Amino acid sequence: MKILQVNNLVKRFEGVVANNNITFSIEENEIVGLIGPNGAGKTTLFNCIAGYHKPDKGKIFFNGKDITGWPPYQTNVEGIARTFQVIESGGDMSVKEEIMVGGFCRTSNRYLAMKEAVEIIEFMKLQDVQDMKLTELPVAQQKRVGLARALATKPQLFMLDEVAAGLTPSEIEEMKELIVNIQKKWNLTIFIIEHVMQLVMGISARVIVLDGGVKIAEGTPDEVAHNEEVIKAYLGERYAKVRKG
Amino acid sequence: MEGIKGAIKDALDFSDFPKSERIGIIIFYIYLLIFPWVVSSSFARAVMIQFLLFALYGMGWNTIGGYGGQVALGKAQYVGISAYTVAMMMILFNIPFWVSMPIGVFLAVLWSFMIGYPLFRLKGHYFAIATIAVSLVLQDIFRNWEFVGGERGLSLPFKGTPNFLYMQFKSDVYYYYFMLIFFTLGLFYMNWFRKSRLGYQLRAVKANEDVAASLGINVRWAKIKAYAIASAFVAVGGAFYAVYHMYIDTSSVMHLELSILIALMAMLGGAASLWGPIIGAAILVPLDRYLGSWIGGAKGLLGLDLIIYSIIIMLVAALEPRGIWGIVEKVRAKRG
Amino acid sequence: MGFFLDAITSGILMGLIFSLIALGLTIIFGVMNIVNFAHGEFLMVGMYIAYWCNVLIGLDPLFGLPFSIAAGILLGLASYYLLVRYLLRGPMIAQLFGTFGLMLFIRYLALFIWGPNFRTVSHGLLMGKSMLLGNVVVLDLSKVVPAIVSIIAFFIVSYVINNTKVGKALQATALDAEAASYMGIYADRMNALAWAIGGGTVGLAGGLMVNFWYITPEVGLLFVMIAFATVALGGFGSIKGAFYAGVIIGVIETLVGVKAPSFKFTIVYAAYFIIVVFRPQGLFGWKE
Amino acid sequence: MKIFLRTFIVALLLFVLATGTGFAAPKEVKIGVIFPLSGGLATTGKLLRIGVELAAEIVNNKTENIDIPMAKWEGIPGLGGAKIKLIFMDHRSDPARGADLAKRLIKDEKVVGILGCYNSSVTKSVSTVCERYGVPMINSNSTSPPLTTRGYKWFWRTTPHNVTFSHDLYKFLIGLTKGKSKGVGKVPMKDLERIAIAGEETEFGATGIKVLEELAPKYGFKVVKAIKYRHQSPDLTSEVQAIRASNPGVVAFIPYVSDAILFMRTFKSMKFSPKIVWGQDAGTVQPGFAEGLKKDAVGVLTRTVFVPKIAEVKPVAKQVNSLFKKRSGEDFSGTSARAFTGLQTWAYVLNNAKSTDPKAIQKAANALYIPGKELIMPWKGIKFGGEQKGEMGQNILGSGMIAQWQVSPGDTVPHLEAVYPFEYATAKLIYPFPKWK
Repeated sequence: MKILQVNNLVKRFEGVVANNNITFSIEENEIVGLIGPNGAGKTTLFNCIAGYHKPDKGKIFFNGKDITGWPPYQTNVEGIARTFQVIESGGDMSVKEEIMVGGFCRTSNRYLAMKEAVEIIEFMKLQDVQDMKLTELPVAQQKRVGLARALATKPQLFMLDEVAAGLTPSEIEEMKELIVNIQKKWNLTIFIIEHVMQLVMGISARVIVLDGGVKIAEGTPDEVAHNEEVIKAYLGERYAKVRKG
Repeated sequence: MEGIKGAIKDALDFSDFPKSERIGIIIFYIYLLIFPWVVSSSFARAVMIQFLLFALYGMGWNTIGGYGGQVALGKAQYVGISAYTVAMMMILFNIPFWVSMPIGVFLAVLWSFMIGYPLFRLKGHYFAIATIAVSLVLQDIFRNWEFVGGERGLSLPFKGTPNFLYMQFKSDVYYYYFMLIFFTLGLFYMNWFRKSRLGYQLRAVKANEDVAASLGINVRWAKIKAYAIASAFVAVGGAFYAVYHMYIDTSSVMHLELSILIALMAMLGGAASLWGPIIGAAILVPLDRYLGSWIGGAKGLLGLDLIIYSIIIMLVAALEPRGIWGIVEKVRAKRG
Repeated sequence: MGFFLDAITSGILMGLIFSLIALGLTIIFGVMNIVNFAHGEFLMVGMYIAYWCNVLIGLDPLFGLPFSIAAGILLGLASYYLLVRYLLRGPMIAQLFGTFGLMLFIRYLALFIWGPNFRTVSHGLLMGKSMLLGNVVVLDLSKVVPAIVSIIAFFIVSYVINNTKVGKALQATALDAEAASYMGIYADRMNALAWAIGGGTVGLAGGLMVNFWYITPEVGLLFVMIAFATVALGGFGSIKGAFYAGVIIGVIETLVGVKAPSFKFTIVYAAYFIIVVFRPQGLFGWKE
Repeated sequence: MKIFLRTFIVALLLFVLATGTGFAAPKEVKIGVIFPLSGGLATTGKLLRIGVELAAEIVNNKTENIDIPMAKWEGIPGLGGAKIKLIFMDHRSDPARGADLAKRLIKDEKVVGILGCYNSSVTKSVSTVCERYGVPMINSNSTSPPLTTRGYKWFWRTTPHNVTFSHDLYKFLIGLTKGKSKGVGKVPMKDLERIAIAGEETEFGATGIKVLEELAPKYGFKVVKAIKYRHQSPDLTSEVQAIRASNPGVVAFIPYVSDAILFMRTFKSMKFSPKIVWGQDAGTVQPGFAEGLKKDAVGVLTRTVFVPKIAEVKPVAKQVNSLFKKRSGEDFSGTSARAFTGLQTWAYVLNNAKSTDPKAIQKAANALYIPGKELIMPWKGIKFGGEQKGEMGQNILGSGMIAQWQVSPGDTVPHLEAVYPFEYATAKLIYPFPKWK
């Protein structure tokens, strides 16, 4: 069953076409990567799906339901959770409270929300920081809290936006393992934007490549790795020729 | 039913506060309970009633201003709506206070939903100034509306004292305990509120609206709900004001200065904390009344008390924006 | 018909004063994203300075203007360095209340020093003189000259902002203070400059108003609300916007004033609300 | 040490005996006075305060060459020579603050009665507190008519109110058409018949307009325009344009000082001069009005209750006015004269009541009669009753006056000349209102 179906999505910002006629679909429990050079329109695509931008043209279906143009909180309630590239939350809430906020998406009972939060904290090994404020944590742990609170909303489709950015190689390995475990434990569908090839190529069943707002390739990680268009997009014209030559 | 029981349990449970704070509030509360027997001076009682009233206003404002982080500077209009409702119903239809107050509060909340919807399209400075603009428009309308007495204001008729139905008493003690009851209800409600779903969601909204939306929070609706709760709190105060002073006009119940004071209580005391509005009221109200009558009234010292008042506001705003409770926490953090 | 024309011309003249008052507010907001509640009090101080020049030194209000401007600039700088600089650290609510405290402080200090009674400049070049324009419209000189001075002030300020190095630095700080500081622009000094220009222009407006209006410590509040409405209509941070919006609000105010005098300012507040809700960036604003 | 103690006790005993009526030493009688001592009306408050203090001083100590009986009382004879002790409170024009202060005076200071409040809105909330606690209150300066039609049993008002003053205006205008005024021939009715009214958007202004509108037809006048304007408005051009458009013969306005000055300025700048310009006290009677406008104020009529020139007609007024001038640097104005009279009324009531028990005071007040010659006001006297429907506690012998700002050659600041009642006129009426140069 296709959990997510995007048909000829178009999104313009005063003349700049961020997403140009993008079509793809994602199966349930699949891990799909979304890669492309900076400014390729990856985050814009995410925001259109999650509801932060209203697409100018095209349709988005989630579990068969047309969710084009739905506001972010509705898409979340429907089952789409996402993390943010830049964790900026000047709030005064502790880590446990931040995660509980996610839990409140499904229940109004404080104790239930707290119980679930504790569960996620243990799974994500955040016990020792659970009472500290988000701003007091190192980047890696802030990312994990971002994951944790989005998870607490019990999504079906989990969209990760550069969770590995700024992490050390060992932290990337940990994150890679964590994502796979999360996917298994809550049998989620993962849709991940990532520059760190080691992570995205490692865990993705399929990869979609965007460049200049256009989908230039789709396929298994190694198919994409050898696709001439992709190399050209990343490494520039000359390199692509030399490789083939 | 289970929800209600849980809510009441939450409201009564102050366990997540450190021991010192719990003892402090208990002592303070006992002091409030026995105050009328200990102190007989009516001026001191009037000041305490004013304190309870502004603490109630401050607690209400804390929902939208403190936890929600939206600087609403127009709450006086809701004080006015409920005060005028109670006054008009008593003058025209002789309706007792206990019937007209809930209606007054309901009308205020209804108006807050109608105004809240367009208001919460705005953010930051635009929002703050828009709340002022709306309250001034409403004040002008009431000031020129002959049906509600326009500028002449409304004098509530005498019903002979003491009279529980119309809340008219000779001694201030009844008014004091009326306000104490609502202060207590307000305090327990807020203790539940900050631990409730809406409480958490508002704090998330205050931190970052986009992140909040991604966690399934309808940001605008959460703000409107908090705004409505705040309006209900201040509306209770407005209804009380009408029967306590027996005379209301737009400049006493709907003035911009009242809106600013309502916000100031929580801001100075410590917004987004349960004790903030109470501390703010405990400092500002006596300061205003006692300072006013000692310095303000004395010959030649025109408005000196207000100069001192404004210096305090500036100092707190500049040095510790989280208010006095912020200072307490900073000191405790250093020591702890 | 003349009656209608009369209302519009006096609306425009008064509107130009509103524009001048709003100019300072929009510059400060544009550069620092702070709304200065005490703007009305700067106006009041400007008026008092012009008044005292007239009474003590016998200077006609028109010649007292430099003193009003100087007082406004000093007040702006003092407010920035002594208070506003520290407010920037806090959240938006602290900034709002900080300037609100400043408003109360200046108003009640003036009440304490100069007392509450109403003062008017009793004699002056422009007092009570008026000229007939095509024997239909009565132009009150004590409003015409201030309006002209206001237009001149607008040209000067917009020239400085748009064409001088300092002006461009100011605009850069307005766009993105952080980025501007990477290019060697001291955001702190630019903020102070914004407050100086803001204070100076509103001090000038105060000095001009002394010709046709009385002075009391409590004159500020009404004008700060009109200035808010003007700045919002024109678009926060837009100088051109403040100019046109002031005239529009001046005309609205007088026209409505003829029909329903007691709702004169209600319309202005209502206009602010409607504009901001449906067109947040106002007529020319770019600050979303 | 012991010696010292013993001598001290003996001295104390001697002292007590020496004062004879030691324990029956003349006690004090406390009166609470609530006025706007700070804020916008502080200057008015200062004058009110001096007027009341002067009256208390005259009662408390023997004052020569003042031929009012109370000048020789040295305290209140009816209360064993008790001295009047005044306790001033500042309500800062805020009804809620006034009510709290009233409670404080009644409960804590244990005052015998209250005098006050000048602002009609504050008088309302304070009188409500007095009514609730059964404490007598005398009002000396608020002119809003409904204050005495609320059926309050503990409230009396010495000053005439806007209904009386409005009658005076119309009687004065009718008098003009009959040529009764000094120095002016018969004025045709059609010149004066069209009346325009502008009132401040407050209690004071709104009731003023309503009363003038109701009485106009009774005297054959037509109100062609009635507008309410915003208090402290930065610009009244549109209001004046609206008035001018209705081309009235008579313009009546009900302002406080600031707007009164602005109105006249706008009249001048629009070269608009109706036949009669009349102000309802408050703004147009204050010295600040004449100082602000200088020669432009000449010709403006103002309702008042007192004019220093009354001294030429009433010696008592001259004597007290000289004392007031020594203390305040100004002559009595309608405001301060009425405050003086308010405290004087309190002295008489307490003297007649012979006790500080509220019921006795109530009886004495309701039966009070002070003859006109013992007052500094040009009234027939002070006697409480009712004129309007259901009115009580209103001084029915009070009457208003109309005065005109005139400037004698050589002066720069105009002064007030009495022009109505015609028998008290102290100068020729300037009619019509001078054209603007």
